[in-house]
Amino acid sequence: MRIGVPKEVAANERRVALTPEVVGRLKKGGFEIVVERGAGSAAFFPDSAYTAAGATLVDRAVALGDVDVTLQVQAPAAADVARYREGGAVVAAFQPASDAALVRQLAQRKLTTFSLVLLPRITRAQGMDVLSSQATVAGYKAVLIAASATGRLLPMLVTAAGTLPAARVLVLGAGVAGLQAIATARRLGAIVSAFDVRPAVKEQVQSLGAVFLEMAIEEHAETAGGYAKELSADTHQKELAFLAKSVKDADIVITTAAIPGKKAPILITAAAVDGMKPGAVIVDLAAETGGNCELTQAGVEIVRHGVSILGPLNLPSTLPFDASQMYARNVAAFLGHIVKDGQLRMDFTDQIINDTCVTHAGEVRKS
Amino acid sequence: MRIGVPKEVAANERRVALTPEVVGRLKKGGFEIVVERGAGSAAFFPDSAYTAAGATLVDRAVALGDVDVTLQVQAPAAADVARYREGGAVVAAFQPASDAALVRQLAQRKLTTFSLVLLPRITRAQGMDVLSSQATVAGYKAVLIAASATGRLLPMLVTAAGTLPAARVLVLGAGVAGLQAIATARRLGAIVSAFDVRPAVKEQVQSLGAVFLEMAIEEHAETAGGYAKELSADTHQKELAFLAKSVKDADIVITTAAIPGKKAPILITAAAVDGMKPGAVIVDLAAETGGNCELTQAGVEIVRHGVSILGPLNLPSTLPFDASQMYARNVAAFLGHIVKDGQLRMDFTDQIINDTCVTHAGEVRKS
Amino acid sequence: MRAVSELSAILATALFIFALNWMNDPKTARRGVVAGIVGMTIAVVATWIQPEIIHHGWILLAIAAGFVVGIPLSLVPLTAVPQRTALSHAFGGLAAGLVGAAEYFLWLGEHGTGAAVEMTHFRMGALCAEVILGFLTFTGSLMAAGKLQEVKWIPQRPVTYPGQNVVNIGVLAVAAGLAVAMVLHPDAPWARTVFFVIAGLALLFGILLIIPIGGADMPTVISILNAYAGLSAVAMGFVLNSKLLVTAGALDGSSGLILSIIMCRAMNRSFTNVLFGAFGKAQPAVAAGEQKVWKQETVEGAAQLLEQARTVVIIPGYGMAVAQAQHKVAELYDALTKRGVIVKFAIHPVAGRMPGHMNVLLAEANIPYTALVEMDEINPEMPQTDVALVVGANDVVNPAARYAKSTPIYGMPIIDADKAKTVLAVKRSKNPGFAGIDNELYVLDNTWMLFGDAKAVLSDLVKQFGSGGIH
Amino acid sequence: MRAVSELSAILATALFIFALNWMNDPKTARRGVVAGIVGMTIAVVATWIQPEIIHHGWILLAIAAGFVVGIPLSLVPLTAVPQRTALSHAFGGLAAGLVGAAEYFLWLGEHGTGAAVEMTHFRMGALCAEVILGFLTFTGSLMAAGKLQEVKWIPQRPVTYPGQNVVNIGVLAVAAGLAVAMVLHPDAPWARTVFFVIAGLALLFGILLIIPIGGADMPTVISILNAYAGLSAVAMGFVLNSKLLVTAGALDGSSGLILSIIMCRAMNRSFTNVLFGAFGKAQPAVAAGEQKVWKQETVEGAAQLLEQARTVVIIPGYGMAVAQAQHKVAELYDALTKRGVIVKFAIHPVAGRMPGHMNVLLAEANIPYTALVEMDEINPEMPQTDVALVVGANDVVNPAARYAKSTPIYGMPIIDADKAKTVLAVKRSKNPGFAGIDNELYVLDNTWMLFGDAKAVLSDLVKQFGSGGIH
Amino acid sequence: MTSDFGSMLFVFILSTFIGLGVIRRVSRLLHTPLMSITNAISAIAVVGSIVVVGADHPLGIRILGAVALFASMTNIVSGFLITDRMLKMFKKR
Amino acid sequence: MTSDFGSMLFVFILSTFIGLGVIRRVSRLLHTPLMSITNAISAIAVVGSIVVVGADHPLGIRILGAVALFASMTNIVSGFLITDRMLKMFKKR
Ligand SMILES: NC(=O)c1ccc[n+]([C@@H]2O[C@H](COP(=O)([O-])OP(=O)(O)OC[C@H]3O[C@@H](n4cnc5c(N)ncnc54)[C@H](OP(=O)(O)O)[C@@H]3O)[C@@H](O)[C@H]2O)c1
Ligand SMILES: NC(=O)c1ccc[n+]([C@@H]2O[C@H](COP(=O)([O-])OP(=O)(O)OC[C@H]3O[C@@H](n4cnc5c(N)ncnc54)[C@H](OP(=O)(O)O)[C@@H]3O)[C@@H](O)[C@H]2O)c1
Ligand SMILES: NC(=O)c1ccc[n+]([C@@H]2O[C@H](COP(=O)([O-])OP(=O)(O)OC[C@H]3O[C@@H](n4cnc5c(N)ncnc54)[C@H](O)[C@@H]3O)[C@@H](O)[C@H]2O)c1
Ligand SMILES: NC(=O)c1ccc[n+]([C@@H]2O[C@H](COP(=O)([O-])OP(=O)(O)OC[C@H]3O[C@@H](n4cnc5c(N)ncnc54)[C@H](O)[C@@H]3O)[C@@H](O)[C@H]2O)c1
Repeated sequence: MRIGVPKEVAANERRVALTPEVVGRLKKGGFEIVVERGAGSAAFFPDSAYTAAGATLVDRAVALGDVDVTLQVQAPAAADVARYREGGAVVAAFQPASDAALVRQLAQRKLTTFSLVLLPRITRAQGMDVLSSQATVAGYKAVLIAASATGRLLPMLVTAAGTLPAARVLVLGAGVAGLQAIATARRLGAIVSAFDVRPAVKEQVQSLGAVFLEMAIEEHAETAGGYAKELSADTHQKELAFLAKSVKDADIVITTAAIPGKKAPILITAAAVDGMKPGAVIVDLAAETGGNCELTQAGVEIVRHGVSILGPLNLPSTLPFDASQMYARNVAAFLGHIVKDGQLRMDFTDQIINDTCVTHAGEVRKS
Repeated sequence: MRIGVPKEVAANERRVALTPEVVGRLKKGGFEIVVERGAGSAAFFPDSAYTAAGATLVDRAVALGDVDVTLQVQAPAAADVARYREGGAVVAAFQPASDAALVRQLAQRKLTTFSLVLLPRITRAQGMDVLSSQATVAGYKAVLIAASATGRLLPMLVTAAGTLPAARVLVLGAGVAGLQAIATARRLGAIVSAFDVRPAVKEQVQSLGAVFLEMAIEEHAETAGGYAKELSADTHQKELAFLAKSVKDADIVITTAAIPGKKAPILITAAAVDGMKPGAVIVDLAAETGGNCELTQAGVEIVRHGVSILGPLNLPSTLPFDASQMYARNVAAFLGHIVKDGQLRMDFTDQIINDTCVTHAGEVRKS
Repeated sequence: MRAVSELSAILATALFIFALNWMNDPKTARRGVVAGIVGMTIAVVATWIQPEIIHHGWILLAIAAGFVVGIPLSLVPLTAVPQRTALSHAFGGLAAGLVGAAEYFLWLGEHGTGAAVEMTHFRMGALCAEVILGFLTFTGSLMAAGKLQEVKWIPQRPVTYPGQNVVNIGVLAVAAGLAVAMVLHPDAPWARTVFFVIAGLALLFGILLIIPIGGADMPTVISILNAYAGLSAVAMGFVLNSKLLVTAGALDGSSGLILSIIMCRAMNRSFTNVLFGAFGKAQPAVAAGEQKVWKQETVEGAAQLLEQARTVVIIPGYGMAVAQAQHKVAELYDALTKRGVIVKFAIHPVAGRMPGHMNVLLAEANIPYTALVEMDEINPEMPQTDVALVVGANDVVNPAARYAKSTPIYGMPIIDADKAKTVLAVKRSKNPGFAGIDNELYVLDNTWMLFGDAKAVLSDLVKQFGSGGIH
Repeated sequence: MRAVSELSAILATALFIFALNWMNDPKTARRGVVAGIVGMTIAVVATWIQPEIIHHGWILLAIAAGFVVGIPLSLVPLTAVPQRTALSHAFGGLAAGLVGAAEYFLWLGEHGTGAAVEMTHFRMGALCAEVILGFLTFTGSLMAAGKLQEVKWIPQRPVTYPGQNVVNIGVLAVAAGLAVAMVLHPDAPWARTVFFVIAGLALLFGILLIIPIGGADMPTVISILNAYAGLSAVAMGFVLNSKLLVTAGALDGSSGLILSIIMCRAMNRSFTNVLFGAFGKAQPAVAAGEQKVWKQETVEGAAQLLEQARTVVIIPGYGMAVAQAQHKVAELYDALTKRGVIVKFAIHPVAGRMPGHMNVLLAEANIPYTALVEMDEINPEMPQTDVALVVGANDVVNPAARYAKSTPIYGMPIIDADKAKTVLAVKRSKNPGFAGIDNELYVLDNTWMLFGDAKAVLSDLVKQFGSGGIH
Repeated sequence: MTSDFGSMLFVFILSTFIGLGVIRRVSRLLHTPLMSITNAISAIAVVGSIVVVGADHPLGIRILGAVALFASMTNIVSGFLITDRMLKMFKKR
Repeated sequence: MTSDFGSMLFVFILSTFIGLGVIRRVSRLLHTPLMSITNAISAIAVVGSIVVVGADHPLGIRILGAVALFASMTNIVSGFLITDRMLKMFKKR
C-alpha cells in the first residue's frame, strides 16, 4: 500500500504527518511511502533523513495524487482537493464542522477522509489520540509563553538582592493541556493552583502537587464519557464570580477550558481582568474555539492596563519536532487500525472508524 | 538627601532603578525621592504605587537636574548630560570603557558618576552586585528563549504517542548566569552538562545535579580574584576542538563565557556549528561582548542549516519586574554604602567606592 | 568433677546465648553457629567425663550413627529444608520422650532397692511433661514433615471433621489427667501401665494436632513444635536437675514461641488458631492456598523479599501520583540500589492521568532517566524479574487487556507484571482503577498485596531498611 | 515460708526485668516504674514476714526515715538530678558496705558458738568484695555529688599529680591483697583489724578515684558507680545466698556498665580512661569542658536532640548542594514535622554558589515554600530555637562576620545560628568555607559536630527516626 | 553448697545477659531515667538490711542494719519517684 | 530440694526472658536459620541421653538412651551444618 506525505501548506504550520523514524517502522510494516520534498524541513527533518529511512522523495502532485492514502496534519487545502486521486483516502486532523464547504468538496471527489480530532477518547484509541498528544505540547508551551511574557521569574529565589517570591500560576480547565501546564509550571517552581468543573479532576490536580480551587457546583458537570457539559446559566454566573476573585492575585493564568464540539466557555470576564495585577499574563489556549477570556483575540496579544492576554494558535506547530514525532506515531497507529492486509477496512461497526470517517464513497458522514 | 529616578530612555530598556518597595525603605532611611512620571510603567510599577510609597512624581528635568543623586539603570544618555545638576551624582550600571566620549562629558559636567558594573566581587559587595543579580535573570531567561526556539520539549515524556527523550542542554561558562541556566534547564527536565575553565566550577556544577565535562587544562585558568584568565592560544585551540565534539549531540547550547573587561572568548567555531544537529539552538549570552560563538550576531537570530544562533541583548530588561526589584535593592544597598549622614563620602580608600567611581570632581577616574 | 560440670554448664549456656545474640545479624551469624557448636561440645564432653559414665563404646556408636544420619540430612535441597527441620524436631521430641521413659523405668527399677533418686511430685510432674511433650512433638513433627514432603499416604489438605476440637482436647485432657494421677501416686501398681497410656496418648495427640493444618500454616506449626521440643528439654532438665538443660531448653522454647507468633502476624493468622490446629472456624490463610483470594504481605515481609531480590521492577501508576509518593519511591530506589539490587522503573505510556505523568513526578524525585524503561523494553525482562513492585498502578498491569474483549482496555498493551516471579502491589483498597474493571493480577498465586496509601506504605517499607532489623 | 520467699523472689525478679524492658519505650516507661515498685514491695514484704524477723519497730522506723529523706530528695530541680543520683549511689554503696560489715561481725560473734553459718572461702571472698565495692561506691559517689554540687571544699577541676596511677592502683591492690589474706584465714586473730583496714582503704580509694575526674566525665562516672553499687548487691547476694539480690544486682551492674560505655562512645572518650579515672595520658574530653575544641555528636545523640526539640531551624549551605543532600534533608523535615516538631529552613541570601542555589534544591525536594524563611525574619527567632541544624553551611553562619574587620566576610549579615540553644553542624572536615576563614561557631560550647558527607550523615540521621530506637 | 554456689553463679550470668540485652535496645532518650531506676532497683540491698536489722542480733549489728535499711530505703523511694517525674516530662505523642 | 527446685525455676524464668529478648531483635531474614539453630541447641537433650546410655543401667534403659542419644546427635549435627549452609547463602555485603 502506497502512502503519501505532502508538505503542510497552511499558514505557520510547521509540523509534518510522518517522521523518518515512523517511516522506517511503516516500511517494515510493508507500506510504501512517498514524501514531498521539504515536507519535514520546517520540523527539522531533512529530506535526507526520509530517504535514509526508505521513503522516496516526490513532488506534491505525486504525494497527493498518486498514492492510496495521504497522511497530513491540517485539512486538505481547497485548492488541493482536485489533486487528490479520486477515491483515494486522506487522514488529517481537522474539525469538519468548521468548514462544511470543504467537506462537501472532499465528498464530491469521492475521497475517503478521516479526521483524527473525531477519535473517541477510549482506551483502545489512546495511541492514536492526536488531541491528547498535541494538547500535551500546547500545555507545555503555554507555560513557556506565559513565563516569557510576564515580568517575573517563576521560581522563588533568595538572593543577595533580596527575595523574589515564586510566581502564582492559575490553570483553568485541567484536561490534557491543563494538566501538562500545571506540571510544567510546577517544574519551573511556580505556586500552581487549578480549577475545573469536573469533580474527577480535583484528585488529578493534586496528583501533580498543585492546589485545586474548590467551588461548590450543584449540578453534575460531567458527561457519561467523562467530558465536561456546558453549565447552566446561573452556575456559570457563580463560576465567573468565583474566578473573578481567584484571578486577582495570579501572576499567570492559563485557560484551557473546552467542551467538545462547543464554543469554549467564558471563564474570565473583562471585569475580572480589570481586577488583576498589572504585569499579569493570561494565556488562553481556547482561543481557537472562541477563548475562555472575554477579551481574548485569537492569534494576537492584547494588553488591558498592564494585563496582557494572549490567544496563541496552533501551539504544537511551534515545537514542530516533538509535536510531529507524536503526531506521526498517532497517525501510524491509526493507519495500522484502518488498514487490513493492504486494504482499507471500511467497517463502520468499528467505533474508531465510524467516528473518524468524515467522507466516504461520495457522501458526507460528519459535518 | 534628594534622590531622582528618571525613566530609562535607552532602546528596549524596561527596567527602572527604584521600585516602590525600595522607595518606601529609602524614605524610612531619611531620603527624599522624586520619580519621573511613568518611570516604572514599563516594568509594571504604576506611578500610583510610587506616590503611595512616598515618592513625588516629577518631570524628567527635575529627576535629573534637581536632585543630589540620580539613580538609573543605563548610562546617562549623551543628550541628557547637560540636564544633570552640575556637581551632582549619578549611579548607573554601564561599561565606561565602551563609551569614553560620554565619560569625558560626564566629567566635564563635574558629575560624580558611579558604575555598578565595576563593583569588586567581594563578599561585602554582594548586596550591591548588579552583575550577579542581572546575570541571574539572564541565565534564567536564556533557557526560556532556548526552550521556545528549539523544536523539542525539554523534559522526557513517556506517552501513548511514544516516548520523547529529554533534551540535552550544554552550558558553556558556569558563572552566575551559567549556573542559573543550568538550574533552570534541570528544572524543566533537560539533561544538562556544563563546561568551564575554572577548576572550582566543577563542584558547583555538580552541586546543581548537572554533569561537568572534563577537559584536561594544563594551565591555571583562574586569577587570584577567582575570575577566569584568557587562555593561551594552544589551550584555546584544544578547548575549541573539545567543545566541537561536545556540541554535536546537544539540542541546546547556552554560552556565558566571559572574562571581565575583555572580549568574550570564542568557544564555538562556525565549523563546530556545522557539526550540530538540525533544530539545535545556541543562545549566546556573551553577544554583548562579542559572543562565544563565531557566528553570533548581537540582537539577531541567524540560522545556519537548521541550527539557530541567538545573541539576545539585555535579557534582564525582558523580565523587568523582577530584574528591577533586584536592581533597586542593589542600588539602595550601594546608596547606603556611599552616603553617610546625608553626605556622599568620597573615601577612595574604600575599595567599593574607589572601584566604582567613574568620574569625580571633573576628572575621569575609569575609562 | 561436680565443679567442672557446673562450670562447663555455665560456659555452655553463655555460649548458647551468645550464639543466639550473634544470629541477630547476618554479619555475625556464622560466628553464632560456631559458638553453638563449641557450647554443645563442651556440654557433651563435660557430661561424658563424669565418673558414672562407663559405657563409652555405646556412646561412641550412637554419636557416630548421629553423624552418619545427620550429615546427609543437612545436605537436603533448600526446598526441602522445612521438612528437614520438622524431621529433626521429631528426633528431638523422640529423644526427650525416650530419656523420660528411661528415667521413669530407672526409678521404678531402683525404687524397690531404695537406691532411687527421690521422686518428688514436682519431679514426677516434670517427667510426665517431658514424656508428653516429647512424644507429641515426635509424631506431630513426623506428620508435618510428611505433609510437606507430600508423602502419599498423608493427606496434604487440612482434614477437618465436626467435633474435632472436642476429640483433640479430649485426648490431651485424658493424658494430662492420668499424668496428675501418676504425680500423686508415682508408685501405684497401675502407674507403669498408665505411663504407657500417657505416652500413647501423646503420640496420638501429635498426629491429631497436625491433621487439620494446611500447607500455608506449616512453617508456623513447625516453629511451634520447635518450642515444644525446647520445653520438653526443660522438663528433662527439671527431672535430671540439670540447669544446662533447663536454660538451653528455655532459650529454645521461648524463642520458638516468639518466632511462631511473629510468623503468624506476618501471615496475619490468629496464633491461637495455629497453636491448637484447626480449632474454631475455617481459616482464611489456608483457603488462600487453594482458591483465588487477596493475600496480604507485611512490610517486613515485603522488605525481606525486595532486599533478597536480584532484580526489582517498580511499576508506578496513578496511585503513586495521588499519594505523592514519588519521593518515598525514590528513597526505596536508593535503599535497594545501595544494597546491590538492580532496580528499574517500568513506565507505561498511559500510566497516570496525563501524558508523561510519571515522568514529571519521578524527575522531581531525581530518579535518573536511565532507570526509566519503556514498556516494550521491560516486558521481555519481566520473566527474569524477581519482584515486580506495583505502586498504585492498575489498568496498565491488568492482564485482562490481553484477552477480555468485553473490557474497555482490551487491546491496550500492558506491562507484564504478572510474569514476574513475585508481585507486590500497593493500593488502598480492592477498588478497580480508571477503567473500572477488576484486575486478576492482584489475586495471582505469586501476588501479595500491601494495602494502604502508597506514601504511607512505602515509607514504612523504607524504614525497614533503615532500621537495624534488616542489614 | 521458704517457698514463699522463693516464689516472691522469682516474682520480684520477673517484675524487675519487665520494668527494665518497659523502660525501652517512652510509651511503656511509666508502667516500668510501677512494675519496679511492685517488685520491690514484694521483695521487702517477703523478707519482712520471715519468722526470724522480730524487731519490726526498728524496721518501721528505718523505712519511715527512708521515706522522710527520700521524698524531698526526689523533688530536687532537674539541674540537680545528677548530684541526686550520685548521692543515692552513695547510699546504696553505704548500705551494701554496712550489711557486709554486719554479716562479718555476726559471723565472728557466732563463730565461737558454732551457730555461725559456715563461712566458705567463696563466701568470705564475696563478703570482702561487697564491703570494698560498697564503701568505695559510697565515698566515690559522695565526691562526685560534691563536685557536681560545686561544694566549696571539693575541687571542681580534675586534680592530677605525677604517680597518681601508682598510688590509686596501689591502694586498691593492698585492699585486694588483704582481702585474699582474709579469705584464706577468715578466723585469724588479725582478721578483725584487717577487715577495718580493708573498709578504710575502700573508702579512701573511692575518693582517689574521683579526684582526677573533670565535670565532663561525671555523668559517665556516675553510671559506673551505679554499676559498682549493683555489683556490691550481687556480692551481698552471694553472701546471704539470695538469688533475688544477685539478679537485681546483676541487672543493675550490667546495665550500668553498658550505659557507661554507650555514654563514653557518645562523648568519644576512652571507656577505660574513665573507668580508672585519670589514669594514663591527659583526657581530651575533659579539656573540652574547659577550652574550645571540636566536640562530636553521634547520630543517635543528634536524633535525640532533634526529636525532643520544640523548634528546629535547618540552615543549608553549599555543602548540602555539593552532597546533593536535599532529598535527605526533606526526609528529615518530614520525620520531624510528623513528630510535631516545628521545622523551618533559614535561607541565607548568599548560601551556596549562585543566587537562589538553595531554593532550586529545596524546591526539587518539595520543601513547601512556606517552610523557607528569610534571614531577617529568622534571626529574631533564633534565641528561642532549640536546635539549629547547619547542613554544609559555613561562611553564612560565621559570627566573625559581625566583628572581625580583617576577614573578607566582615559586615556580611549572617544567620545567627550561634544564638540557638543547641547547634548541630554537618560538614566533612575542619576545613574553612568559601571565604577561607575559620568559624568559631563550630567550637562553641553549645555546638556539636556531625562530621561526614551531608548526604550520608543525614540519611543516618533519618534512619534513627525510622528505627525502633526512638519513638 | 557448691551446687548452690553453682546455681548462684548461673543466676548471676543469666541476669547479667538480661541486663545487657535490655539496655542495648533502650532509646538514648531514656538513659537518665533508666539510670535512676536501675539505681532504685539496686537498692534491693534493702532485703539484706532487713534481715540484719530485723533478726535477733546484737544491738551493734542491728544498728548497722538500721542505717543500711534507711539508706537503701531512701534510694528506693527517691529513685522511683524521680524516675517517674522525669518520664512525666516526655512529650506526649 | 525445694531450694534446688527454686533455683531451677529461677534459671528457667531468666533463660526464658533471654530467649524472648534475643528473638525480638532478630531480622526476619534470619528466622529460618535461627529456627534451625535453636533446634540444634534444643538437642541439648543429648546430655540426658548420655547419662542414660553411659551410666551402669539395665540394658533396656541403655538401649532407650542410645536411641535418644543417636536422635539428638543427628539433630545437633544436621542442625548446625544446615544453619551454616543457609548463612553461607546470604548476599555478601
Ligand atoms: N496517561 C494518560 O494520558 C491518561 C489519561 C486519561 C486516562 N488514563 C487512564 O488512566 C489509567 C492509568 O492506569 P494506572 O494504572 O496508572 O492508574 P489506574 O488504573 O487508575 O489505577 C490507579 C490505582 O492506584 C490506586 N491508588 C489510588 N490512590 C492511591 C493512593 N493514594 N495510594 C495507593 N494506591 C492508590 C487505586 O487503587 P485504590 O483506589 O484501591 O487505592 C487504583 O487501583 C489507564 O486506564 C489509562 O487509560 C490515562
Ligand atoms: N550565593 C551566591 O550567589 C554566591 C556566589 C559566590 C560565592 N558565594 C559565597 O559562598 C559562600 C556560601 O556560604 P555557604 O555557607 O553556603 O558555603 P561555604 O561557606 O562555602 O561552606 C560550605 C561548607 O560545606 C561543607 N561541605 C562541602 N561539601 C560537603 C559535603 N559533601 N558534605 C558536607 N559538608 C560539605 C564544607 O566543609 P567541609 O569541606 O569540611 O565539608 C564547607 O565548610 C559565601 O561565602 C558566599 O559569599 C555565594
Ligand atoms: N492553542 C493551541 O495550539 C491548542 C493546542 C491543543 C489544544 N488546545 C485547546 O486547549 C483546550 C484544552 O485541550 P484539552 O485536550 O486539554 O481538552 P480537554 O477536554 O482535555 O480539557 C478541557 C477541560 O476543560 C474543562 N472545562 C470545561 N468547561 C469548563 C468550565 N466551564 N470551567 C472550567 N473547566 C471547564 C473540562 O472539564 C476539561 O477538563 C482546548 O480548547 C483545545 O482546543 C489548543
Ligand atoms: N545578554 C544579557 O542580557 C546578559 C545579562 C547578564 C549577563 N550577560 C553576560 O553573561 C555572561 C556571564 O555573566 P556572568 O555574570 O555569569 O559572568 P561570570 O564571570 O560570572 O561567568 C563567566 C564564566 O565564564 C567562564 N569562562 C571564561 N573563559 C572561558 C572559556 N574560555 N571557556 C569556558 N568558560 C570560560 C568563567 O570561568 C566564568 O565562570 C557575561 O558575558 C555577561 O555579560 C548577558
